[in-house]
Amino acid sequence: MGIEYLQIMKSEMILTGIIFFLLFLKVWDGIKSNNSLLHITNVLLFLNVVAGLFFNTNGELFSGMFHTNNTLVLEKTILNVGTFLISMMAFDWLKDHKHLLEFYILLLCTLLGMDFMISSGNLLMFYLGLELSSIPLAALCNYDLHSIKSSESAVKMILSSAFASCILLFGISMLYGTTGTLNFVEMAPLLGHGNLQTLAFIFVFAGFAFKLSSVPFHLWTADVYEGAPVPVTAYLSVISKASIVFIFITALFQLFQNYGPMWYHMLYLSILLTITVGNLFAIRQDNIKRFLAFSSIAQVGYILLGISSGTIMGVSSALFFLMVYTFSNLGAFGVISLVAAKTGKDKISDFKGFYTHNKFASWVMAICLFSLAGIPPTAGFFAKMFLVTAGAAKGNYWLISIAVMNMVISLFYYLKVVKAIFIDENERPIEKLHGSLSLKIALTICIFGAITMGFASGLFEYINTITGK
Amino acid sequence: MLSTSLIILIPLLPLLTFVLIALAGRKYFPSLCGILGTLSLLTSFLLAATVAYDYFFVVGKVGEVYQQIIPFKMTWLQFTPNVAIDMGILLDPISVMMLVVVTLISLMVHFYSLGYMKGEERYATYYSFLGLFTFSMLGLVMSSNIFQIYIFWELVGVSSYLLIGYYFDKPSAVAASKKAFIVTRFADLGFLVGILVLSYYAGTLDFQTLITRLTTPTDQLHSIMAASFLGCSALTWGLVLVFIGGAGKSAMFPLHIWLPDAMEGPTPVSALIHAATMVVAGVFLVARLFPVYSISCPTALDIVMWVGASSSFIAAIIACTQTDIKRVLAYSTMSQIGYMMFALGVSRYGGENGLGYMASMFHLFTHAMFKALLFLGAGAVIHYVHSNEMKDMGGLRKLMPVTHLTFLIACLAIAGIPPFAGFFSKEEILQAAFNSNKAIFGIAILTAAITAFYMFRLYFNIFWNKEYHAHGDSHGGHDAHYGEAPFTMKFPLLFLALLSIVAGFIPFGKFVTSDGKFLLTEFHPTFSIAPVLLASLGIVIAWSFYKKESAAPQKMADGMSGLYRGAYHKFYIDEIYLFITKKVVFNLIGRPAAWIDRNIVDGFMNLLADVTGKISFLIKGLQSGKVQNYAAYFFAGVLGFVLVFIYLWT
Amino acid sequence: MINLSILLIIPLVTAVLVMLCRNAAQVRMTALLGSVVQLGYSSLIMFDYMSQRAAGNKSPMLYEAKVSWFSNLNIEYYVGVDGISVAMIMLTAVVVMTGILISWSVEKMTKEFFFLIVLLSFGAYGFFISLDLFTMFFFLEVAVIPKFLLIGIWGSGKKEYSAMKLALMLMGGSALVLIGLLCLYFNTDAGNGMHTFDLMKISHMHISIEAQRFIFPLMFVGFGVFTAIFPFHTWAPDGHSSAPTAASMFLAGISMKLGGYGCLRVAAFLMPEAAHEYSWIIILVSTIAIIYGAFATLMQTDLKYINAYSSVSHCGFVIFGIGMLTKTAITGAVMQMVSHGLMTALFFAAIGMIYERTHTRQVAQLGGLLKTIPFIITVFVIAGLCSLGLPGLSGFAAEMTVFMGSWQNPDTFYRVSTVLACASIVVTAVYILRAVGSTGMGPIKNADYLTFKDARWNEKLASVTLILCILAIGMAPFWLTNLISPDTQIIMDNISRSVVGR
Amino acid sequence: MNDIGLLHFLFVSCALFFIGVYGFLTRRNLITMLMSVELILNSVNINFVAFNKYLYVDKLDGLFFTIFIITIAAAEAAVAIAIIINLYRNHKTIDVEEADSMKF
Repeated sequence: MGIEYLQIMKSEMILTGIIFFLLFLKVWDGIKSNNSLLHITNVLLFLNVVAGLFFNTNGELFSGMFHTNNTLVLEKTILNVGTFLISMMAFDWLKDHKHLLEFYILLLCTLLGMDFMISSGNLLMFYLGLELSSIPLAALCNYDLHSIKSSESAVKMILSSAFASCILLFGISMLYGTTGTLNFVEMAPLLGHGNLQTLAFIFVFAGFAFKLSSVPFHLWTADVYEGAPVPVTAYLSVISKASIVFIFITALFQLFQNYGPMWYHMLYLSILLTITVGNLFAIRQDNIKRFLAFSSIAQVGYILLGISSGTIMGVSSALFFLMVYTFSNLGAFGVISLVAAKTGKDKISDFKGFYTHNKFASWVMAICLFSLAGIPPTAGFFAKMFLVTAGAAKGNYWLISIAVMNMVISLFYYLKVVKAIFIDENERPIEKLHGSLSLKIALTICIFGAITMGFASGLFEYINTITGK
Repeated sequence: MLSTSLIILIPLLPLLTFVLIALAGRKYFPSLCGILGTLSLLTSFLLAATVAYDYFFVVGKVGEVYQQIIPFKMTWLQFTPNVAIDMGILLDPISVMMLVVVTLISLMVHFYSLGYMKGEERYATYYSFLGLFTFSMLGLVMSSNIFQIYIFWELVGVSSYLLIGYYFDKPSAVAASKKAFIVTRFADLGFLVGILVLSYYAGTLDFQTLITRLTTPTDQLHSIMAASFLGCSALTWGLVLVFIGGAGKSAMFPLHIWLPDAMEGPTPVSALIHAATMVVAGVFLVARLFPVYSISCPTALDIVMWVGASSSFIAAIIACTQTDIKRVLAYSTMSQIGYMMFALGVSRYGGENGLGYMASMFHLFTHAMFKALLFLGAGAVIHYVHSNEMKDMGGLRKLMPVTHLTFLIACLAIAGIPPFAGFFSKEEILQAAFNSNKAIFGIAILTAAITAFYMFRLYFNIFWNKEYHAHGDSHGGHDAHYGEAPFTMKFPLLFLALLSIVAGFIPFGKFVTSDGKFLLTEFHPTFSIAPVLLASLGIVIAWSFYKKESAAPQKMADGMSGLYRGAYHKFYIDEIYLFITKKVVFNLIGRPAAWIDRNIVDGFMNLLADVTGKISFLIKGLQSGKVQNYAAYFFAGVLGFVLVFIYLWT
Repeated sequence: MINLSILLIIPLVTAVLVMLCRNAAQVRMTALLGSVVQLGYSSLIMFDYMSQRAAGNKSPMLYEAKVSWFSNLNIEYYVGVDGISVAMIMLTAVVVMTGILISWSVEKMTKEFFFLIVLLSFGAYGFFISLDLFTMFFFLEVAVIPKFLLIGIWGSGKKEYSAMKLALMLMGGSALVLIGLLCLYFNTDAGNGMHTFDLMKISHMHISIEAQRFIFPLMFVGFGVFTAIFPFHTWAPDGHSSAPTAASMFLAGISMKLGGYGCLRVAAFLMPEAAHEYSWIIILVSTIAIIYGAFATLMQTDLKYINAYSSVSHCGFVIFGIGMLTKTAITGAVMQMVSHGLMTALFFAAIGMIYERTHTRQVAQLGGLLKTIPFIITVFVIAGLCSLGLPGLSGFAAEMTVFMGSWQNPDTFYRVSTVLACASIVVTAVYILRAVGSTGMGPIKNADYLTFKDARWNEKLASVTLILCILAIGMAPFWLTNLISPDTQIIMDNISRSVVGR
Repeated sequence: MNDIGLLHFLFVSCALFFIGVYGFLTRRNLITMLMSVELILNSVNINFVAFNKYLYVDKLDGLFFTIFIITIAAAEAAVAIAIIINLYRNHKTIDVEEADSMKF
């Protein structure tokens, strides 16, 4: 019995363990040097990633409230890897920071919340995970206590997410009222009758859309991303977004399958808006974090495009895209965090002539941006191709055309950054930045992933098979 | 019969010299290039002569008819199973005749240039170009395929371009070469389309097949007659278009404007290209397709006739007023080629009607001799005087007797005074014209008189008129010493002079006729009295005007000032062309095209970008930065979904 | 035995080695070596191909190799060549080698420069050998971004603008291709609900005419953007003029050919009925491109602009030939691709050499250079003569084949447009002679022109190689036609079959 | 008829919901906005309890959910207040209108 619990809730258990260990370190306060603390944490996180790969079983607990299977394990691995990379990148920023353990504790709490959320089989569990993953994030946004932008972004975060979860909850309550259960499996067949349920569904959908930051529920995104510290922004834009996509997929395909045609059209609308608006805003940004925020909004549009097909292919390509996106986006954020930590600059115009002194970083940035733009031979190309292909299966070629044409617009602003880095002259370019070893390792992993994953067809086929089940 | 390989050598030798000199000669043995070129030309001349002998006296004739022999042929570019460009050699009377003419004149010019171009900076290059030209010209005359002729047609064009632009640092020379190439290119367009038309209906590009198919009632002939565009049959179109090509090369009115300017090139080049060989390519082309013209489509032949006649007359008029001796010669060339053209025009296929054809070829032959002689003589004069202008000359007869004598012979020949070569050919042309079309005959005979006048105007102005006194500006003011040219230049003069005397006695009708059969041409003294008298009259007038310096010509010019000015300015044809090209083509087509491209087509692309930018600027208000607005949008979004999916959803 | 994948491996290895090099000299040598090996291997392929055909190997594609890549989407790595692709490969190999030679003196970021060039060639090779539409598209896009960087970093003039414009317009083109690709994919049927990207398979399927009506324009225009089809050609002038010499050579010599090849191999080959329906539009547009490009060239004063616009006009012939849908015309179109690739590369090489010395490309400021740098100007003149279609040089054979083929289309509209296309050769003569005359001839404009050094060994080698290729095609076009005409025959069969079927 | 039924509760909760939304969208004081969030949450709670009481008496999901909501609301409030205080430190105001330095 007990061993079963351990096995099924393995990753959550491990995470909890790490959190408590860090708490203990904090209380004990034995280790003074930040570097060693950071190294310890990174090692722990790495072990967490490794441990996530073994001793996995399928199963469910608490009468279906919590369940796990290969897909979920894969998703959790993605989250773990992402978190690990982020913490590696945060090294230069944290190493002279006073309360770094709190940072990690909060971070891991959110990760734990996400794990619970994505493997939840019950709206209550889902709600708990959601809140656990979003409330500490607001605190994290405010981590640079003395920066005005940071606190402002935190306020925006907490307020709008509170509002959003209120709407979500209201929807959930109505679902409960109309079906009398909170369990996905029991609820699914009872749905699809009457406007009240539709209303509830729309509320819930809006709650998800908010977290996914798909237009018109996206407006918090840019401000929060801009204000938050770079690693937190990275975490927001990659990890939390990915986790929401995962649970969103489960919700749509399991819980709301009766609403199939309806949510297809909802997605249709939001895809159009999301991609277009995201691009249009991204064009005119100069702050690079804000720019990436809008670009990530546009990316979400493509993910939704894949999901909207309602096929296994769509799901698997969405997962694959998220993997690639994790590496590409984190690579870009890694460079930005390096620059921000060393010079405090975060404008695109500051990157002019960046290549002159920082060749490696520039190449990482360029390749990751190309991967985000979907330019071959980077993995982003394949990921985006698969999403679009999956979306085209519905035969809605106008949507596809608009999405594809937007890829050209997006190329424009990605190239704008590349241009700033490689082409533009600058009399005082950013001088050579010496990042920490861990950052370098992280960047190398990212660039490696961003290039090679596309050619690893086995990976994609594996995803396809496990999501098929 | 000569072995095929030797025949191929005739054009190939000049090509080899070209390649050799161009790659190695200019760098390693520049001074020897002249000798090299001359020797190779000598060889190919001898070969050509042998071929001619063999053809005319040994193998050519089968049962009283000269056959077309194709010793060599290879497929060069296959379009469709039965339409292909072949590289071949076609031997028949005209091609063999041209073979001899080209090699001979080219040899003379090579030899002459040894002296004339001595010490030139790009001496070697000059010879390589000469080689290239000779190769292309020989290829042209021996072509067995209408597309092959087009290929070499272009090649002679470009080599003429290179040679005209030989003094490339003289802007006028550059302009002239450009003009020559572009005008002829324009005409070649007609040729090309003509080829397309003919080949499409005839279903072949090969001359023999083409001619047989388009002259005998085959279904190809019917189809091409049936197909009509803008009221004319496709055949007419094809032939006229082809003729346009020929007219361009042969400087027929109104495509003649390039020829006078082409005189910017070195004088021997003018002798070779712009007097004897290349410019008669048009005549050759019409003669090559003569059966088709005469049998299937006389309409086209009439066009040929009128174009020829008008050009010969206009050119003669203009020639009377020019003061640059080379330009005078250029216009006389144009006029003589006009003669050949309308001779073809008045002729018909076969037998007695073929007289014009024969005469035209005959005139082509003799004209090559004496016109080359004239140019080379003029070259000698220019070499001595360092000027092309008549006013710088005069009284040279004592200083350069040989040149004087040969020049006189040539003048007499072109004026058609017996017993010189020009007399015979011209007389036959006139006869042919007389037989078929009186109007043409009138123009022709008038032209003959004018020809005599302006040629002797030239002659007297150079060698008589005033005493020669060297003028200081040119060549450090050498005084009037005995200035005969070196042997290398003298020999060609004498040789050609000899030819221009004897060439007329060749019984041409034996060899070259429209149908290859023997054509007896009897000589009517009574008929030839009138032309000769008119010619002599012209000479006398010239003598009275220009033997001594006198005001008479000036008075005369003022007397008919309008005509004189018109002729002096070449009837403003250049200006018209200039207007069309500069104003119409450049300003009305080119400039707008460029403008549209930059501002409309490209502007549209930029507009897309701008519009995108604008939109993104307009909607930036959404991101107001106020969290309550965000929540409001959020709620509005929810309500919007509700509206759409609950109230509008079906 | 030939293995086409080596054509991709060589550039990759070269690129890696280039990145590992220590100094500029090593980089140059490595890049050159790689390109030479590539050229050698390509010619080996060509000769082996010819011998196999001579031996009577009738299979439509040779050296086929097929590896399943993304099985659940039926995406394969599927390569194979026919005569057309072999010709294109040879063209690419030659242009790449000469381009590397020409850019021998690049000092700024040498390593990156050659790396990008090799990457670009990688894309081109892959595009020409791949028979799987997905793979093809992959390589098509691989070849775009290096251009952006090449122009942006090493370019001149308003390079940022040009580079961005080029990248965006080409990407727009490939976006159209992508849409068409997806529609096509979902209109195929590979059994049990699967679809396929396999070009040869699709060529045997019948795509419904409605689908073709929708897909063909997307594909054709999409690829057309690459080959500077009117009115989407405006990236060409700016791009060419701002690009460094080698990049211009690649752009005009290779990249524009990607488009033509795609139009032929994908659009016309897979969607014959639509090709027939839209043929008149294609002819109209390409005729406009030919004439209007030529006239626009008349007005240009910058050598590179002159050549860029003339490329628009010349690539018009490619589209023109394809649109005529007769075997001869299509053969001519392919010949024109090869010929124009070589010719324009030579042209840009010459312009680059002149610019490197005079530091101006304005026709008005040049003059009399034939005295000081005879070799370079001779090269320039030869390129010019080739471009105005002088017999004996490649341009003539190609254009004449196009004309002859077009004239076989017995319809007044096509006839008239053919005549117009022919008329462009006159205009070509005008602007070419203008450029040549005022650059090489006339009096020397500027005293310090007298101090110029003539071409260096690398420049000489590059120019001579290109000239030899041009002559080889111009003197003996039959070997090229023999190489490609069987395969144009196959394409024509597909087209005529389907039309008879209708 | 005049005994209190489900609809009454739902009406109350609905009203509460909209009052909360209205407050959230209009009040400029951050604390007040937080309070209106609490109002919405309470409307949700009422929903849950009412549904549970009237429709699904045999199970207690609704009640549990309510309890959890209350707890989380507390936590949320705590964090929010902390953040607001920090904002006050930096901005010297808790007027939401002031917190718009990042926009467009």
